[in-house]
Amino acid sequence: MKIEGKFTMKAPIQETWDFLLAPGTLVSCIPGAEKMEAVDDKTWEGIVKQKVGPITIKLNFTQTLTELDPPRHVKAMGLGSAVGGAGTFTQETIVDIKEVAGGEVEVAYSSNVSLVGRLATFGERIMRAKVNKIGGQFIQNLQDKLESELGK
Amino acid sequence: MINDFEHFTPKTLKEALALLAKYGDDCKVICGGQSLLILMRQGLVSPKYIVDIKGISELSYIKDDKDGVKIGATTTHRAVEKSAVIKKKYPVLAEMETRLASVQTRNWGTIGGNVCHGDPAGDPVPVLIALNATLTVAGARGTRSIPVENFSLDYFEVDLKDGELLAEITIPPPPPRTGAVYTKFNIIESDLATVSVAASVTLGAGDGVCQDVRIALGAVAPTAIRAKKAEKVLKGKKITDALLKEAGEVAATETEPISDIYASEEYRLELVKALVPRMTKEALARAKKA
Amino acid sequence: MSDYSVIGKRVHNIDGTEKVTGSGKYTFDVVLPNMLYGKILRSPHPHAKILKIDTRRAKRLVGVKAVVTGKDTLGRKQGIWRRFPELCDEEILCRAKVRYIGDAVAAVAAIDEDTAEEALDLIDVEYEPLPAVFDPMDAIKEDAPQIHEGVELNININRHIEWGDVDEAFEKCDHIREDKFKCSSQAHVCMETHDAVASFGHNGKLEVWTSSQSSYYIQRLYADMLDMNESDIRVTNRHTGGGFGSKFELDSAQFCAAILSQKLCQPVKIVLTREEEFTATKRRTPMYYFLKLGAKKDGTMLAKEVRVITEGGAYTAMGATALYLTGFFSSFPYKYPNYRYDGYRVYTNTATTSAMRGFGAPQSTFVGESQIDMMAEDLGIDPVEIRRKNGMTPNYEVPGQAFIQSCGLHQCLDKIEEHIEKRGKLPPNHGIGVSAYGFMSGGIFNWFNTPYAFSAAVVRINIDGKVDVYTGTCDMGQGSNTTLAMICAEELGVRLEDVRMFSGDTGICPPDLGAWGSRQTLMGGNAVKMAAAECKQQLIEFTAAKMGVNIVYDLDIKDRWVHLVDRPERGVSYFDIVKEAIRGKDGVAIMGRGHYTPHRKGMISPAYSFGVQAAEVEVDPETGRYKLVNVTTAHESGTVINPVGIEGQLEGAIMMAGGYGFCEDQPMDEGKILNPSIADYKLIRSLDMPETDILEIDTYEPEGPFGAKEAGEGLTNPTAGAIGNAVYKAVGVRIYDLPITPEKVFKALKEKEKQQKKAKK
Amino acid sequence: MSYQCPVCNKVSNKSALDLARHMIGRGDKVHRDWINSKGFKYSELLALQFSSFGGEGFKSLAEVLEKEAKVKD
Amino acid sequence: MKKELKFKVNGQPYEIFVKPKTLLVEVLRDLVGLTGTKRGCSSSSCGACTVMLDGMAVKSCSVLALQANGTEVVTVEGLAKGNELSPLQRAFLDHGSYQCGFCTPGMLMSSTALLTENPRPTKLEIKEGIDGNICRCTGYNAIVRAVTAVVKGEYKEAK
Repeated sequence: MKIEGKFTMKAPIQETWDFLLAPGTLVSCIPGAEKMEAVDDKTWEGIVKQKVGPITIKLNFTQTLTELDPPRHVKAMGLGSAVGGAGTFTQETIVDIKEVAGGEVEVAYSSNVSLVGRLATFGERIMRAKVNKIGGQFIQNLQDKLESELGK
Repeated sequence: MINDFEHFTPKTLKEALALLAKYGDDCKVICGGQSLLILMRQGLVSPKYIVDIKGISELSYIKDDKDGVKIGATTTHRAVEKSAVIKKKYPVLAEMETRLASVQTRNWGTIGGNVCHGDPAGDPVPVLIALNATLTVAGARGTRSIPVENFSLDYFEVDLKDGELLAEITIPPPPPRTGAVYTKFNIIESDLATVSVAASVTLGAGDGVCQDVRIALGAVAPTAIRAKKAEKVLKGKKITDALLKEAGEVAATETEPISDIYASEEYRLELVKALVPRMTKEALARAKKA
Repeated sequence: MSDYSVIGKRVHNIDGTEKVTGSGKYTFDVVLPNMLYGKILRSPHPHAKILKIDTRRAKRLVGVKAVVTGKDTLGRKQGIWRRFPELCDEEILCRAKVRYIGDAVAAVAAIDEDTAEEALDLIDVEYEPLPAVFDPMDAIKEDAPQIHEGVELNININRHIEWGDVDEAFEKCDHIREDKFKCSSQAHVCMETHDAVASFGHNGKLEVWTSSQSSYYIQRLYADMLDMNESDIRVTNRHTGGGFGSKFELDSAQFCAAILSQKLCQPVKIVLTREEEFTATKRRTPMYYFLKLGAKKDGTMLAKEVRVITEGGAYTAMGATALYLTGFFSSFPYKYPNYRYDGYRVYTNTATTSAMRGFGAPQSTFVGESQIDMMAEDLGIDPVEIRRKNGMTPNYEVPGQAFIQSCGLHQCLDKIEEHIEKRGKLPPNHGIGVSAYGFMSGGIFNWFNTPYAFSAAVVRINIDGKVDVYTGTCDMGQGSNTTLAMICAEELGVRLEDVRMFSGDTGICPPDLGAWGSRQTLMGGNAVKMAAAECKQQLIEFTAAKMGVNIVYDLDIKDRWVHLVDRPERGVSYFDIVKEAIRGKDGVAIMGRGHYTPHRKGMISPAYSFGVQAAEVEVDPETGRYKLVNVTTAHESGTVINPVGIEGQLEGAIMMAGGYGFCEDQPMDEGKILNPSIADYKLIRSLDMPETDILEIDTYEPEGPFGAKEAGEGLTNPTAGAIGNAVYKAVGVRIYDLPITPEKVFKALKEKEKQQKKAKK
Repeated sequence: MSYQCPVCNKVSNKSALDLARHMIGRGDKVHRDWINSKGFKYSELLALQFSSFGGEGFKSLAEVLEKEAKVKD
Repeated sequence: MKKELKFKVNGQPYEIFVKPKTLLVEVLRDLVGLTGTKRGCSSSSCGACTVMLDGMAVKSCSVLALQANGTEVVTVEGLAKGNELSPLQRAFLDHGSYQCGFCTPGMLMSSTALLTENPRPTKLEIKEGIDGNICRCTGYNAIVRAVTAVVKGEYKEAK
């Protein structure tokens, strides 16, 4: 399940990049993230909690920056395995930044979320809707953060 | 595999609320369990405590009084389906029940459980919205009322706070010259809805003008929704085919359907456009006869 | 013909009372002393290397008795196409690599199912995910990941069938059509999931109870995989809760239960969950079909060329047969003078596709019958007429392939034409679609490499005159035990209640290839008939001697009465003769042996059945939703042995084949089946089931027992095509890919509207 | 006139084209290797066959077999 | 942890201690030992586990065993009176309303419950009554014919 889009905002590219890469920015955008801690400068670990109605899923979550091409391109891989073995959750996020006219930057993102295991096979209807929502929320959080910090 | 849990069988609403207050997040309420047990078997829900309200007889009733008909939350689907009062006053509700899952599920499952499950494709909620029903929620600090259309919040999430229980569904007496209908579109007859539509039309005395209309849609948004803009198209007017078509188009703009293995987003929109006029027209025909 | 005393009568299935009282024991119900329960850990990845499996945590769980992985096996690869070692490609418990989501990697035996399931979560498997490919059209590209080592373009098998000169014939055609179709997958959805109770004893012998369609195959495949003697393995098939093609290959439940039991010398029971049943057992083969059909103006079809690329999934299984049969049945039931077929089965990282009721023919019939209707329309010919013009007739030879003796296709066409005429003018948005089909009565080619006869039976008459039939055939619900008992009773001249069946138990029954390919009635039936005849001969010889009858008289037995054919009142009781004959033979029960292997019957099958089906639908043009109103079938299956059984086969086939046309599908995302539960996998229920009418046509098949041939799978072939044609007749849109969902109909209607508007401008 | 498979000695008494079908159809390593040794690419012949009507994939191999596999009766 | 379950199965009283998570079908099959009741799915979809609980058809895989406390359960084993099959059982035999037989106990319980509740159902009502049960073999029509025959009085109740 892939979510793509882009937005533009008024900010210098280097600042945008620095903020994006600042410890914790990306992980803090993951909906339901709790206690995310840096393992090294590219890896964070913690717990992500998700709720779909009566189902509460607790994931041991690791996020790693796998591709870095400052100040334009970053790829982050998130891997979560459900506590209790109900399945795993992967999220691949790519953010590309480029400068456009008028001191603005365009932030293009794509986020591909997939579920493996029991979580995935249970109720396609519920999970698909929910996963789409999580992906959308992640991007929304990112955009909000960037805009509130930099786009003033 | 279902995890072990502790099982409580309160005999009164009060006892049940006390248990809920005590165990909070760690407990789940079961009644018919037709939805919850499936989740528990998958290991997706594993509560430590289960408060089983199936045995609370004070919550199982269908009463007809001046405020309308009151249905206790633990009333089974089958009891609703067979109730003479409901067949007479709200035939649409009984008709909806006959198409809800299977006889076995209706015999054990309850209307309250269904409403609280918050499935956007569930059958009762759109009908209850069209009938302008109100829910009574009981909590440790007393009860509160909430219109059914505001009760569902998100996929499988409803407006029940910790320690609260759905106690009763109240359906107001239908105004004269009112007709209501429900249909669900699906591939297999008894299946969950791909799209569902409930409509209720009230005609003004003598003039054939649509005095009130309520249109509710299921499975096209995170919750069952009321298509208020579409209602506006029709309200206060003499309903024509052209207006109905417009209402269908408008209703489609009020939805946010998803694509899944049963139908694409676009197809769901087309179904709304086709079914809203069709069902509203049927409701109108019923209103004329009423 | 009507002087049969058992055949053709409406009887209760001989296991009927067990089934209506719930006392019949299925493998699912088997409980043995000291028995453990097993569960299987499966790959969540469509394609990955297994780097490491750590079972230590699982083994420490209280209640867990054993955990096994591929390392505990001999590492052999199984396949049912045993003649071709390169096609035996499935390890069952994978050692180095997994090839689809659901491939087994480990198995646990524990004191109960819950503990075993809990232990699965404690097995740590380290995978290295590999690039995966899911669509056969992608898998045959040069740069696609290779699923099996050394298999170029992931092409598992290719098949070619050709006769006449196709290229030359096309040049003579007045009209040529080229069309593309796509056929979907389908799950068997047997009500009893795959299960097995395996008990390996300290004596080195393995006993297995399992839900299966061929005990002999399972026994032989076990012997291969476990390196044991066939005779040290006893496979018993009790009541089987449905098969439909899914239960005659060695499956993960059977194999893992045996491996675990070998390790522990304790019985182990494994029952697959419904989810495993959907994701980790085999399924119907999805196919891409490219068809070229050429005809003269008058509707005579001169040439057909067919190309097929099938989604094989991870392993070969019976896919090779499906590939061959879809190619052969693409020519059915018509007399194409020139025909060419090229079929490719392609490995993909999806669940393996294999045998399912109809075995490639429902696909070829859907596409072929859709295209013939289009051809008929192009040429302005009635659909029934074009089929009549080209349809097969008795004693027709499919050039170089097969010889068809009995064939009632033309009578079926007449009956269906009558039915359509009788229906008269249809209400708006109704349409009737026609579809014709043929099917085989058991296959001939011995890819399994069995040295045994294809079917064998032993009949024994006990002192009380009761008859025991021992046969390796398997009754999976289709009623073969009843049919075979009726054949035995008729041949021997006793009543049905005198016959007791022992079937599907390799410990006591002679080998039989089992219940697949519609072979039981003809092949199993011939073997039983021969064995019964041998018994009868002994009784008649004894009676002739005892009565001292004139040598010119013939004797026969009917309804327990041994008598002179020409003077039926002169005779003796069958029971008395049996008693005396056994006494006269020094106390040895009367025994007869029978066997059947087809000879000189071409490459495909000894006999073929035919039929024509008409489906009526009602379409809602505003939504595309349609209802199956009525399905009427004219069919012939030779002499009808068991009429109740045939009705059941026919109506059941409509449920399954109608589902294939209407709603059944296995959509996937990255190799993951998205609807692995009965809640999400849509199949026809009672409210969706159309009215069904049966028009029986009388034929007689010289090769079959009492003139009988198949009536099980062929009936699954026509329905999807008939539905497609009916939708077209109703609202004028053609759907090229299965299933024909309302959404597809709706979109096609919109497209048609758009085209019409454009044309007006 | 008959033709004999240079790999497994199967005899076709129809035509070189028929033998080409056999060789490509059998498709195991030994048959593949022989085909490849004649300057073909086995997978290309297959691709030709499944990508178009007309049996083109067999024809070029048949030409070679016409010369190399003919057996005089 | 275990709690007491007191109920009657086919007229016979039972007192059994079960874990709260135990499903009714598990008690019937594993503890009472009545294996006629089958299981075919884990999503309340197939109906193979249908039994009658206080006269109503329910899916015993979707009822907690403890919820059956104080009730009377009838399974397929309870349909025949001694040696005499029930009218529906006989009608199923005559009409070939079963093939593999795995869904048959559930089908019989659904149709028995239907006729208990409504002795004169229409054809549509019969179809509705068994719509919660999947049969992969027969195509349902033979089952509908059998129930119809009982409705028409072709099979008398055994005394």
